[in-house]
Amino acid sequence: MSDPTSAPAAEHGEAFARHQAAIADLKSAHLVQLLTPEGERVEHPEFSFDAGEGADEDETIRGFYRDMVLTRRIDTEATALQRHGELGIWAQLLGQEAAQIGSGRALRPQDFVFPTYREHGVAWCRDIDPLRLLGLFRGVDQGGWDPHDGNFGLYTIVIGAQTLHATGYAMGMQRDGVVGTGDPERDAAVVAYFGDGASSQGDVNEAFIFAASYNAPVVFFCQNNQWAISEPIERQSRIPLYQRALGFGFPGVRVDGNDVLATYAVAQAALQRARDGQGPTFVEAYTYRMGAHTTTDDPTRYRLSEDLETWKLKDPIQRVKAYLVRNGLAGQDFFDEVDDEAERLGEHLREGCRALPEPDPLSVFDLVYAEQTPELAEQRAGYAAYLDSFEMGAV
Amino acid sequence: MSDPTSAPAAEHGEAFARHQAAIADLKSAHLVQLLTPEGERVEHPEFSFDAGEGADEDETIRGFYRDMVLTRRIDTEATALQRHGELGIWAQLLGQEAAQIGSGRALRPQDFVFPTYREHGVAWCRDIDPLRLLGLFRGVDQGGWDPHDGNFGLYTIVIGAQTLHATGYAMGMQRDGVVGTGDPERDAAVVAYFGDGASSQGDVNEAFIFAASYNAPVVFFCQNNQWAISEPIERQSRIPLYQRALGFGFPGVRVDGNDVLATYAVAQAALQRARDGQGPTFVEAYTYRMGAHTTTDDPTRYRLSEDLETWKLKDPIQRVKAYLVRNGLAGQDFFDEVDDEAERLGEHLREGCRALPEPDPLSVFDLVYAEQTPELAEQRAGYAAYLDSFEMGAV
Amino acid sequence: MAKVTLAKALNAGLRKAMEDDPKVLLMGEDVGKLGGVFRVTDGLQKDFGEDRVIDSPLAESGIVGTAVGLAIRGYRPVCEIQFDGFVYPAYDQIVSQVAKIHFRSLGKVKMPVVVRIPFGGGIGAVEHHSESPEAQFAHTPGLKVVACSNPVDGYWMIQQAIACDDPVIFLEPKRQYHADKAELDDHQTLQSVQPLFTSRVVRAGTDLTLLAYGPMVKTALASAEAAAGEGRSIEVVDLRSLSPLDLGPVHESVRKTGHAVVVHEAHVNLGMGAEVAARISEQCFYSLEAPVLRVGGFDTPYPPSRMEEQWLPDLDRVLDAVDRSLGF
Amino acid sequence: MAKVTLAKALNAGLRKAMEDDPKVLLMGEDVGKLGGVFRVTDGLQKDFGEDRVIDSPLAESGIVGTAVGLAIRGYRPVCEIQFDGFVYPAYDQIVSQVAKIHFRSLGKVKMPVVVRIPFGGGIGAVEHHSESPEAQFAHTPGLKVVACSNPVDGYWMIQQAIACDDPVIFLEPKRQYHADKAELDDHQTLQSVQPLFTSRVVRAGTDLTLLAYGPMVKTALASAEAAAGEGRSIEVVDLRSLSPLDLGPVHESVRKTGHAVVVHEAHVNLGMGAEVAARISEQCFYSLEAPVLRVGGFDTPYPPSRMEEQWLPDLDRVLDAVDRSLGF
Ligand SMILES: Cc1ncc(C[n+]2csc(CCOP(=O)(O)OP(=O)(O)O)c2C)c(N)n1
Ligand SMILES: Cc1ncc(C[n+]2csc(CCOP(=O)(O)OP(=O)(O)O)c2C)c(N)n1
Ligand SMILES: [Mg+2]
Ligand SMILES: [Mg+2]
Repeated sequence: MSDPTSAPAAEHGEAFARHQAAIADLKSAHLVQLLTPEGERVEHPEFSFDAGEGADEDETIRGFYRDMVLTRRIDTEATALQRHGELGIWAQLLGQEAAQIGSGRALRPQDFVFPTYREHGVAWCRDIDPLRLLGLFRGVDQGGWDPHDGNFGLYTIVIGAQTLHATGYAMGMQRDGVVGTGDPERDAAVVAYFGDGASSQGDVNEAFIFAASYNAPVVFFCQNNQWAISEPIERQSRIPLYQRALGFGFPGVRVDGNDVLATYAVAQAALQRARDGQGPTFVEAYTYRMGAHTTTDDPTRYRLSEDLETWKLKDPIQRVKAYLVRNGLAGQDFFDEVDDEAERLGEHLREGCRALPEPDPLSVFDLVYAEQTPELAEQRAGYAAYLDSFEMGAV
Repeated sequence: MSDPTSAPAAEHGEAFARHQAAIADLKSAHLVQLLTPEGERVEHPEFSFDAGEGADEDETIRGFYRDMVLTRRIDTEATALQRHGELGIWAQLLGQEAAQIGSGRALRPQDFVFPTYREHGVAWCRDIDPLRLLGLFRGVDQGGWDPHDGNFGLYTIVIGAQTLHATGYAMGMQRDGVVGTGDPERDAAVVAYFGDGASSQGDVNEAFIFAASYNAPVVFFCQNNQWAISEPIERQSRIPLYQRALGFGFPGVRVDGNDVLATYAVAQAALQRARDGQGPTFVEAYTYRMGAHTTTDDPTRYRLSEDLETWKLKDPIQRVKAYLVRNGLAGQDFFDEVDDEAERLGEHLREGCRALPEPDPLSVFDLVYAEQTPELAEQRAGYAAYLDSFEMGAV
Repeated sequence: MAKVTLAKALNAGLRKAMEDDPKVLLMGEDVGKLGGVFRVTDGLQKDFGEDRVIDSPLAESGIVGTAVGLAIRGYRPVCEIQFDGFVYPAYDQIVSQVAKIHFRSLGKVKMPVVVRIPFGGGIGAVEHHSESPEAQFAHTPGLKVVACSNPVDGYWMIQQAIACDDPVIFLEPKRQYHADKAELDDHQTLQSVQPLFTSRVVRAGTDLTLLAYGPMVKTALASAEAAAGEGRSIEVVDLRSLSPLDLGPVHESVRKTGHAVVVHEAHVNLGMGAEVAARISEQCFYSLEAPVLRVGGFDTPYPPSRMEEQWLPDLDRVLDAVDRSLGF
Repeated sequence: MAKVTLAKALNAGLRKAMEDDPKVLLMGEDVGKLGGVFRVTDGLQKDFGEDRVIDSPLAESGIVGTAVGLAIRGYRPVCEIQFDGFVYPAYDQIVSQVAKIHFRSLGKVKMPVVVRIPFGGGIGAVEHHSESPEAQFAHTPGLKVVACSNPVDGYWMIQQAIACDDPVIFLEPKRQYHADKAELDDHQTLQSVQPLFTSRVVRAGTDLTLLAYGPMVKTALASAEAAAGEGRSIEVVDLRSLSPLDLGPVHESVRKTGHAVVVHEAHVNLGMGAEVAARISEQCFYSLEAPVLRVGGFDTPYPPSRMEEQWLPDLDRVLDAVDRSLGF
């Protein structure tokens, strides 16, 4: 089967040639980058890093570093816990720290987040105790934090479903009059996280349509980590993903997802656009899944280790560290302190995980409905009696 | 809620402004037209009408005229039959004759069509007896023609579902080696018809993704008739639909859907591109649903009669007639002959419709499976015995 | 109040719910200017505006998926699915999200979403316009499923469904929309009328218990009337709530009659009748003088409309089952 | 042949089907290089190429929808759904297209599409990875639904399903994939082995009939074994085919035992057990000494994995039902 890029020029009508050219243009990636892998600040004509009014820029960047180190610690700790049988599975974010911390720190309290199952860094920014994340992967609950505290939705596993929830939530914000009022404490936006693979789901494309149609204040934040389990991004799209938005009538931007300054800047701009009432934006954070898909995956079956080596050179944490060191913005004290904090966090996770209370099997009957049904109450009672019969040694 | 087009310029980053500009550019419709509403041939820099090797151009255009008049006759006859209670419902194509005949006549026998429920003109081009269409709307069957005769799929009512079938069928053609061989008798393509409203369905967008990913030989032929029942096109997309394709990485073209020469030329080019192995194309035939959505719809509830008047001036049949007359390519004889033929067709439909055999209620049991199940055979037998009990006067 | 059809009663009920609670929104295809293809939302957009009566893009998963987000934000969306056969593109959002979010969140997020579905056949329509998908929802924990059968129930049940903090699949018998009229009693309140998730004995009898819901209640009542002519006293129960089922009154009835027949338009195989029969058989084992019989749509796709009269359960097929049960 | 697991047996069956018929294609997420998340398609892309073992974009409706088109073109696509809970985005294509096209076309278009679904729980997974959606398919005319329970059946049944000219929903008990091994007998043929749409008595007994399929067959057999220790003789039937149901052997058994218990992981309400109980009650009315009892997943969403052991039917719950039936 032929490849469109290598196909001979169409003979019939320049229109197709024009379109081929347009597509070729789309294929060139305009990557927004503000911090090189070597830790050098660079200018971008359209986006710049702005820590915000009254904020100390160096302090903010040190904060990002800390966030990323601690997020990575959550990830490695959880991975180890899974290896020790304490978790059923774990979805690693290794390599995606900058995409998550950059976008997560660009949020205001009144904004709302709809995550996938891998947004541990964003959860961190929303003050979700990482133990709650472990609870889900340990199987004691399904997350179960209150989305209304911290405005962070539940992890959603069915690929893409949450993008529609995000759009609907954004429609609710419009109806609540918290969009485009000009009041920075009031105006709010929604972020929907999803992956490159998710971009193929009908739901995600419907979310684009609804968001465009209603001009809803939602940022579609796609972490293109190059892989959907074993399938490379080329299976889902032959052109850069951020261009998808154009066909739906709203802007798309590709940002270096391993550059925390750039993801912050782009997410910030997209969020502000949404809060201002200017509608949806698609952000493609171009990054790489440095780990396996989950702890049960074996990437050696489908990808080359060279790729991984290349991406290691673009590590999101190393470049911030290089920047801080090179410019004398942080000394060994600071780095040691962060490492100590990471140690303490690791301990908290290891101990906390094992101490997570085992769920009561009868609780399932109480959580199905807000208004319990007689049927289910009866089923609960029957099961309780059955369990009792064992405890009483009756059987 | 604010409208994106009237929103103040974003302050944060030129990127969004650049994107807004791109979107504004997308909004301008590059409409391919080769025959004006007044019946004048015009040149287009990229597409031209070519009746094909050895074909007489005038003859071909007279053929289009005939096809369109007869198609319209099917439509008005069926509408009348519905009014007389002979059909349960009818989906009118009034105004869309050029889009359907132009694209339908661009097909080769080996191409395959996946229609919606309104492609009566395409069915005509594929030699489906229009009585079979009436059978569906009368409720004696669900079409029931053999898709393998005439390579015309069954009418599909669930919006958008057929676009995936089309893509899969095209994948089958790739595997059969009938794409890009260079042999014009062999190379084949698929056309998926759908409406403007359908463009919002997840399935349709997934079809774009699969087709792009596999570079499948499929033409996505969207008749944008401006309405999805009562909803105007603006509810589905704020930019011209043909631009949707760009975000998926394949070309989109907007053609005057009331211009049979242009739809033929564009469909022909898109089909050839597919047959050549260059992958999918999106064609937006910009037209207007001059009738109601179906015979049960009442468009006065939701649209202005002025719009209809404007579009009447763009009637697809009148402009071809004007062209033929103005250039002396057809005389009164010809037009009379076509009218006579239409009369005879009308009679065929009126008589044939009433004579369509009533279905046998027991037949439903035989059509569920290719390999009948004992369960269903038993259910059939039980029902047959029950029916017999009435005939025997037993109850 | 004047007598109204089911469509008008539902319209009035929706209007009332919207007046009572500004968080109630309607959304769906053509629900605005057109007032829905069955006119159930007629005039509501004019009176409540485009922000509360929302014409959605043509995508059912999108409709239900955005409703989920609106519900998380504190709204009470009422989604209209245009026809039964078009609910399936939204099936994933309904069974994996709407049904599970309360559970997933340990009860912290409520899902007061109503999905209105005109269901059933008998209107001479083409494919996908006459389906009875109730079992496909009732099998899913987390959803509640109800079916109204007459204008008065329609008026109250839709308001109760909207007031319910759980998701409700609300089935409306489309062939009743513009049929029989009934008077609404405005002195009643949501609290004073019969609770939503309950069944109701709609005709008393002693020989056999006939169970139905939605469009088949009318058929069941007509069958009971006809049977009365032959001296048979049939008790008819309108199930109303399909999940949860309220079988208390049914069991009571069957313990009295010893005979039960369930009727629905849905396919018999794994239809509601299967569950009802299984439960009655378990709860009334020693009272049953015959097995619970089921009358339903055949296990074939819904047929072209010229065959639907024969395909759908009707008075004769119900009476045939009554005969078989009583003669067992 | 060496003893193999269910995953390996299915792999061998798929390989055989692909060798025998060049029209057979595999498609799904990660079925290529990775060999599927359960490795059921391991090595097949390497041997049959990317045109026959197709990694699909991440979209289930797209997978099944394109399979429909391939089937119309004359192919026999076998779709893999990665986990049970992810079949719902494809539900519309399955119930409104795959199931109906043969009927719609008056039999002119066949739909030899197989949809493979790893189903059921017990593997310690997160949400959506342990569902039992069989009833949602079995209720739909036009589909055939089967569940294998062991390597030998897996090997033959997958080949028979692929050879069948009707669409088959093929359910694979995922917790058995890498569990017990069995030997495949290569002297048999597709024709000589037991036909696909039939049930099988897997243990003879005289006191009670225990019905199961898929993952619960093992539990049922263990229960029968345990009961034997208490002097109770239980006959176990592996239903294998869920639509059509092959209840002839079951009725025969129940007429002998007078007692029946159905077990499945799916929610009890409207699960397969409802249909089976309703039919047995009707067909064996005078033989039943107790109502047909059902043991299944509770009517709650599938729980977080730390509770699944309690939630899933197990030997104790089956024996409890056996006790209740025999003590009725
Ligand atoms: C509807 C659905 N289908 C399949 C899956 C199984 N699955 C889980 S993650 C995944 C890949 C997702 O890839 P991507 O969207 O790129 O996100 P990433 O995992 O790379 O972060 C798949 C196929 C699922 N969760 N939901
Ligand atoms: C999945 C689905 N949802 C809803 C409908 C009901 N319906 C039939 S036609 C139609 C509008 C279709 O509009 P469009 O795609 O523009 O095609 P047109 O009718 O204008 O040709 C709708 C909503 C349907 N058939 N299928
Ligand atoms: Mg990815
Ligand atoms: Mg339209």
